[in-house]
Amino acid sequence: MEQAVINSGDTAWMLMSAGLVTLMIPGLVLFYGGMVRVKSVLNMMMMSFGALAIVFVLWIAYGFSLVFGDSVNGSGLIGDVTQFAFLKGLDNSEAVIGTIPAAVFVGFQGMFAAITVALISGAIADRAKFGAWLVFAGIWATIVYFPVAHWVFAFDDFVAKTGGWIANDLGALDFAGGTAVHINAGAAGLALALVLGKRVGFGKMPMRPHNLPLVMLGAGLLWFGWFGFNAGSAIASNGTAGLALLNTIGATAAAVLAWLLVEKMRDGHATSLGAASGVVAGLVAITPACAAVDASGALIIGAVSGALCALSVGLKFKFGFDDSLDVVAVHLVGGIVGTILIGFVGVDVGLFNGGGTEQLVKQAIGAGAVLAYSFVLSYVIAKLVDLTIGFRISVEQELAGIDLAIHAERGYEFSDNNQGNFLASSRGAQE
Amino acid sequence: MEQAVINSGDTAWMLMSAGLVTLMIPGLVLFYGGMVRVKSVLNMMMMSFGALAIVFVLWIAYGFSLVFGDSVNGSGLIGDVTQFAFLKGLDNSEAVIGTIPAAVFVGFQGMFAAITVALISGAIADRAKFGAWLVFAGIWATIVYFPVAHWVFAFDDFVAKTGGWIANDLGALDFAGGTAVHINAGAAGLALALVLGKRVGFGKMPMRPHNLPLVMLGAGLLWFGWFGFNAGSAIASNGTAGLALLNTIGATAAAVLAWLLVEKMRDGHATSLGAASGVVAGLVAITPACAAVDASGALIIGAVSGALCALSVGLKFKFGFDDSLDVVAVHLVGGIVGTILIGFVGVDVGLFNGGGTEQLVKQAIGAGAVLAYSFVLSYVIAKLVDLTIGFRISVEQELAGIDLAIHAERGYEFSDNNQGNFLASSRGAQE
Amino acid sequence: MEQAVINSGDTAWMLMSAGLVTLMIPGLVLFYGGMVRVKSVLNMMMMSFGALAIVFVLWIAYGFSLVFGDSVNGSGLIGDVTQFAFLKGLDNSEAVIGTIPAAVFVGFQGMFAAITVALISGAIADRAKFGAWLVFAGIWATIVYFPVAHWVFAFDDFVAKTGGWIANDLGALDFAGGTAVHINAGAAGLALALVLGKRVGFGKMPMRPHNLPLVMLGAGLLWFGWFGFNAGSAIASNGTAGLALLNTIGATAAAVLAWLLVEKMRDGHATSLGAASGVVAGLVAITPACAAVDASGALIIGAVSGALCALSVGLKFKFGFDDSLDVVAVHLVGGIVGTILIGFVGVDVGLFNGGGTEQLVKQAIGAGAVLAYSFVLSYVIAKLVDLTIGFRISVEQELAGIDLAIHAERGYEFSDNNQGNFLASSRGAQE
Amino acid sequence: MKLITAILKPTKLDDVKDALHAVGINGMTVSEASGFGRQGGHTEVYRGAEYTVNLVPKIRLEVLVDDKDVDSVLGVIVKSASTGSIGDGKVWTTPIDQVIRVRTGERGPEAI
Amino acid sequence: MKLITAILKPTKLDDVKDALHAVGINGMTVSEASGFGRQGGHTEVYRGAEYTVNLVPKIRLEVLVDDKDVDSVLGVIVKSASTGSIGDGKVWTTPIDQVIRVRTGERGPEAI
Amino acid sequence: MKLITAILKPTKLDDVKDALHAVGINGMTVSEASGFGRQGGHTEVYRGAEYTVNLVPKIRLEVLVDDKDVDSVLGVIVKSASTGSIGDGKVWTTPIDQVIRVRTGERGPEAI
Ligand SMILES: Nc1ncnc2c1ncn2[C@@H]1O[C@H](COP(=O)(O)OP(=O)(O)O)[C@@H](O)[C@H]1O
Ligand SMILES: Nc1ncnc2c1ncn2[C@@H]1O[C@H](COP(=O)(O)OP(=O)(O)O)[C@@H](O)[C@H]1O
Ligand SMILES: Nc1ncnc2c1ncn2[C@@H]1O[C@H](COP(=O)(O)OP(=O)(O)O)[C@@H](O)[C@H]1O
Repeated sequence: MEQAVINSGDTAWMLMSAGLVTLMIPGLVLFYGGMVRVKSVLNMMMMSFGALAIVFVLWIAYGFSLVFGDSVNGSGLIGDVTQFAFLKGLDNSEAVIGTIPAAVFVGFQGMFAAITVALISGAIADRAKFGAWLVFAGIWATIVYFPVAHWVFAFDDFVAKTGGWIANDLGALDFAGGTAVHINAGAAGLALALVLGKRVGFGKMPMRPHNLPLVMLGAGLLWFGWFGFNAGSAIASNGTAGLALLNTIGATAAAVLAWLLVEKMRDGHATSLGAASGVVAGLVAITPACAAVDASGALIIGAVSGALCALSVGLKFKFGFDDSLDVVAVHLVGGIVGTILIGFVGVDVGLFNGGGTEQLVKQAIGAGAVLAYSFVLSYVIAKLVDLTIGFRISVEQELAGIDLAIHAERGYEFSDNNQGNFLASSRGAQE
Repeated sequence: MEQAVINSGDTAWMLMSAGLVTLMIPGLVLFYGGMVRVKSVLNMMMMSFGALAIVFVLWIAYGFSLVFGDSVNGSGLIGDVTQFAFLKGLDNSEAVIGTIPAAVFVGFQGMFAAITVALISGAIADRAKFGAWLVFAGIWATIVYFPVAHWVFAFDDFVAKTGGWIANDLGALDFAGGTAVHINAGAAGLALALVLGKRVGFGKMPMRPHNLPLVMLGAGLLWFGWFGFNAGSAIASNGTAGLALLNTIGATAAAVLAWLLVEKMRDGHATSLGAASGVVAGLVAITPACAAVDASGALIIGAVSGALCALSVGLKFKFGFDDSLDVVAVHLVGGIVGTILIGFVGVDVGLFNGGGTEQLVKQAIGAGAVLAYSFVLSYVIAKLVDLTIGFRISVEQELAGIDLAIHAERGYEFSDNNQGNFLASSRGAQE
Repeated sequence: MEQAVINSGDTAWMLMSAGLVTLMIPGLVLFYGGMVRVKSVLNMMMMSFGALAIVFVLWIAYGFSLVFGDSVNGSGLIGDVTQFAFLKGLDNSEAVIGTIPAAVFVGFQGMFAAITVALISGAIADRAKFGAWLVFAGIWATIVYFPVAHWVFAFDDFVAKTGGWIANDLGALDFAGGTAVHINAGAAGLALALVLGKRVGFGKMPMRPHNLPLVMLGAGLLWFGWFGFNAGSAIASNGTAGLALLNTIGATAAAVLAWLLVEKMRDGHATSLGAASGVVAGLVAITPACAAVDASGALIIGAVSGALCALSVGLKFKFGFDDSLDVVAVHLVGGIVGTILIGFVGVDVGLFNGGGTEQLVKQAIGAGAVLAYSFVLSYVIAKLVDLTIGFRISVEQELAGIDLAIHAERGYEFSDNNQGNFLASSRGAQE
Repeated sequence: MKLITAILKPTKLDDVKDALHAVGINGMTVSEASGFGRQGGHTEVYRGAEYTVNLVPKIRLEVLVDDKDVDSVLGVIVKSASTGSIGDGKVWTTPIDQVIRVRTGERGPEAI
Repeated sequence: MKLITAILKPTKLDDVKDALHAVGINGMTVSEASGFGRQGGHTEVYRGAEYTVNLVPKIRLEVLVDDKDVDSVLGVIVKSASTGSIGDGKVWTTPIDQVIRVRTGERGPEAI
Repeated sequence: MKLITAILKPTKLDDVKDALHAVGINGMTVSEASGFGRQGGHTEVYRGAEYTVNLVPKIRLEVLVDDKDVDSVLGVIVKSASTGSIGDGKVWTTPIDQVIRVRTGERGPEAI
């Protein structure tokens, strides 16, 4: 890390981007929380808040170091855990990375880790023990996310001298995390859905979203936060950030139209859940590509992703895995669409855009490697958690509702009538 | 467009402003969605999301060019549609407009178009065919918004050599869109309300808001987003942006107090819907004026707008047009108040502030021109849509609720009891 | 105030910070509004919106001057009320404070005043006359907040030549308002809870939150807005802001874990209300300390605050004061924790960090002075309001619900069945 | 005295209320329900999957009436609630032993 | 056996529940309703427009009781629910043929 | 004719519905309620304070049946609703004088 000079404009944008990426957690919490049944909304929300809390503490302790420390033996596989343990040398107002304060870079990247873990929780709505989820989140961040983020996000000579193999050796393009975040979380979601099994009633009851206005708001907040995610990945306030921002709007607009069109043709009506899902499908697909394509390319990526993700939501019924909130159909499929389409429409490098097939092959290798690594490791971790402390709540708890069973709360108390009566004045006071 | 140098500070603020303006869509979605009855909340939200999606795609295709291309024949009426078609030359990381990346300017201004269209939908809650609305949105953006935005926002020698007549020839002041956005949307809303006619039960049933906490949150998000709208219209991170921001708070605070006072005196109680409406009334009125007045001027504009808009919400009952969510009373009235009051309290130019009546006349001409153009064209477009594909759903659909009838969804499922049972495993999977 | 040059990067971040701090009002409105019973949600929200409106108008009129004007007689107690009355000389695009436009600084600091007042309202949920609350808000801002903010935030030679005693003479560290905002609001909340007395049923009925998803979202928005509050308090886009941001995430993550752990051990389950409260407890405690500690220090402050605040929520039952939404347990306790712990873990100055007890003593004096001043004055103001216009609604109104009784509204209308029928077409139209 | 209970389509509540008003009935209790009967539920497609919804929203209306008014009130309800399409609902009557007005303690027909 | 049905003001539910407890009634079912009667609805002004609200929220309370307890329970309910102001509600009794406790299958008075 | 009213655990609604379907009952009305009985409510701890919740959510199911079907329907409901644990609910029957199908105006058993 060079002792360079801070650029106040770059810093302003990155401070804001770190904030925006943090806001994606509440956005996700609404998007997911509104989509489950009323009896699970709080647990759904808690899984994201809990993941954020635990992952960020690990990030400070050793995560940043594993991702951005010098690659162990120059292997490109994992960073040096001791180099920045507890942010040694970075958590003060003088340290600089690139043209911004080191602390801002640490915060920004740390929220990527938190969000990736939180995304996974959509696959296991309504049925996971909260403690087991937190344990899984901590282990998964450590042995899946941190290595993969090193592969993809650690460029040589940026934070440390040597970085990850996908970024530096392979040269696959992934501007903001199509592989490291979305394919990674999508593959893990699939693994978890398989390990935990189906919810009672899956495939028999429709289990419709209990609060679609929250889902719409969640999609809106995610979109807003995603500007930080994508345009912030320029780690500067410049033309690259500007292009990323524009494409993040264009692709999403196209994806919404495509999703709604598929619904209208297939089901006869365009739904609000479709609009919200289209937003996320567009955002996911443009994530790796937002700095590699022009506005027309962004429209294409968005439209393809919107349509393909819309068609994928039925797969879980066909193949019988209960990916409750479509983490696979949206994040895995959308992430692959965006990563691969760079090979077709990427400016200069895409097959349709003056390039050959070279970049396309690199993109496929990058996507495949992350997918395989994540799926296998996630399955193993989840199985181990399940075999030791148990990952799933009991059927009775699931039927009664996980909110009440595990958190002793109901999401809403719209009537004052089922309020109870105090027994003792307070146990808290006696401590 | 000059090949100038990017200023990272200006860029940071404009990246953020583009994000903030995007967030106004979720804000509006809550503000409007919470205000309708429970059976229409999703349709209300979909109208904004749908408008955003369709308008932004058109914006990329030809909208930006119509607004910011060289004025055809130097007429000041409309930009050259070919100049920036599909953002030719702007959608890369090198292009610059002013001191910021071209892509950021494109994204920022594109959201103005989307929001203006979305605002209109408040006038036709509960009763418009979704497809017809999307068609209207696309046509209206093309032949109403794009020309008017050219008139008001295209300054000579900023993006292109020649711009619009209101900005350059007339010299009316409209910093962030009192005419182009609010008077424009308000007049269109009135036209649409007249074409579509009243809802079943209008004037007989009160049709109270179904979710006032969402309305309050929506107003809060709109306020936050409006900082980007107003202070971002400086297209720089400077003193003008700072003044716009301060006035955007001051005017809104005053408008809330004025609206609540009118309610307390007229109805006997100050309502939360009044507080939320006051927020928006203040924001609308300060939009054109935020860089032209001092803090005291902002308080005056806010207070006048809050009071007048509050008194205007009854007009629809008196004159019998079903402007369901008061687009006229808030955006048309508020937009006129702000635009005209510049002629009174504008620093240096206002009648009460050292200026003569000259500016006042210019303001009135600008406001009147946009109002007339928008109302007439909007009425014609809406009528044509109605005569061809039909603009309104059937009475049965309206009674059953547009959400269920058109989108096959209910906003909320707070009870698990009216969930159904699956028949086939999935049709989606068969594709 | 020097006529310095504007730095566009600093300005960009401070424009954004002013926006973020404004967003804390909607965040608070959800956090508080979701926590009350369904019959009081709107009143709870109105108290914050109303406080913002009234306090900001006063801020423009004389508040800024009282806080940032030259200290009267150099006493360090209060600023010169005439110096910047109605923002004389500051509300134009040329005026500069530090390296940013004066207007931005005014807006940013004004929202601190508004938020501090809004925080207090959590102590008197369900039972305060709205008009009396507004009167209290205006008086309290004037004679409690403005002086205390002068003590803490007015540094010599920043805006004016001479500033407040805590900042300049005592030298207690309070980066973003642990004393001036949180201890201040917490002490006032305690005073108000004592003056207004307990709600009907307090200690007998549990009065559980009616909408926990809103509480979670509120906590999320508060967190996001708090980045502006804390990192914005650098009044620049630099390394200090960066460190503040990072610590604002770290402490909050630790506080969530600590709160949930206490709950799990004490009650047997970790709740979503606990997670949301943990977020706020962490944010409060790191506020004074965010630029004075490193990442490990932030984790410690967060964890201690999360645990202590969680243990404090029972105090109100034990001592019998109805601090309805735990303003004391979270803001007073959390504010004290953060302010005092600087004396232990502050880099260079903390007892455990190379410093002696000197800073610790200063911190204790600062905290104690604000606590005492605020509690006594708040109690007196509240008593006077109660004795003159009456502060509390009637028991019947409280039982029926304050929303309906005072604001003539219900938060939600999820059924169309209790809609009424119009009598006259409209009274509003007759004006 | 009898209790008349009617399960109705929610959109017909206003009509029934007005019709009852017109014949001098000025007391009733309304609550929400859902139900199914011959209409059996309907098929919906959502997110590409097909299923039947078998409980559709209904309104339950209860009116206490004097024995002599039963038939006329039944007639008014059936007439004003009917749309002729499936799912229009049911009306039934139950014998009541005693009615008390809480406010006054009056009993029997005067309490209605 | 009889079923006592009471339509009450929501704010009185707690009092009635406690009063019933006190006389040894330890089973009841509660649901939400709205209604109008002699109180006729009230006038509201909202956003400058005036209208009547004619359905006000009520609570429906149901208690199964043995024949011998009917009168005393009725008395307790009326007493504890009354505020003396309009809209206090109604209480009525219906004959019941059979009661079964689901858990045990017990029938008749022991099942209550 | 009789009206069978059942207060059930919400999680058993689907089972009961299916069981009734199986014996040819194709009409019913469902609404939400809460109640307490011998189960008495349970103790909860929240935010460090302990209290009892005495109204727990229940489902109210109503089925109109012909006199001859009463016993078999009662049997089906009790069997399919029972979990053997406290709070399983109650079922009772009320005599009905008249039933009308709104759509057709049919009366009596054919109207069910
Ligand atoms: N046997 C029954 N017992 C109780 N309620 C019934 C019964 N049959 C129908 N209902 C109620 O009446 C409503 C309308 O019944 P349905 O048979 O669909 O209409 P129709 O009588 O017009 O054919 C149902 O939704 C249900 O609430
Ligand atoms: N005839 C009736 N049938 C059914 N419910 C009634 C009837 N009259 C009154 N109610 C119920 O009782 C409630 C109180 O009745 P109301 O006449 O207003 O009170 P009061 O008996 O004190 O004059 C009403 O809101 C309604 O729910
Ligand atoms: N006397 C009663 N009157 C009306 N409803 C009752 C009565 N007793 C019980 N219930 C209803 O039945 C439900 C279950 O009753 P409970 O006594 O707890 O179960 P169990 O019969 O299994 O002991 C209660 O929640 C309540 O809704």
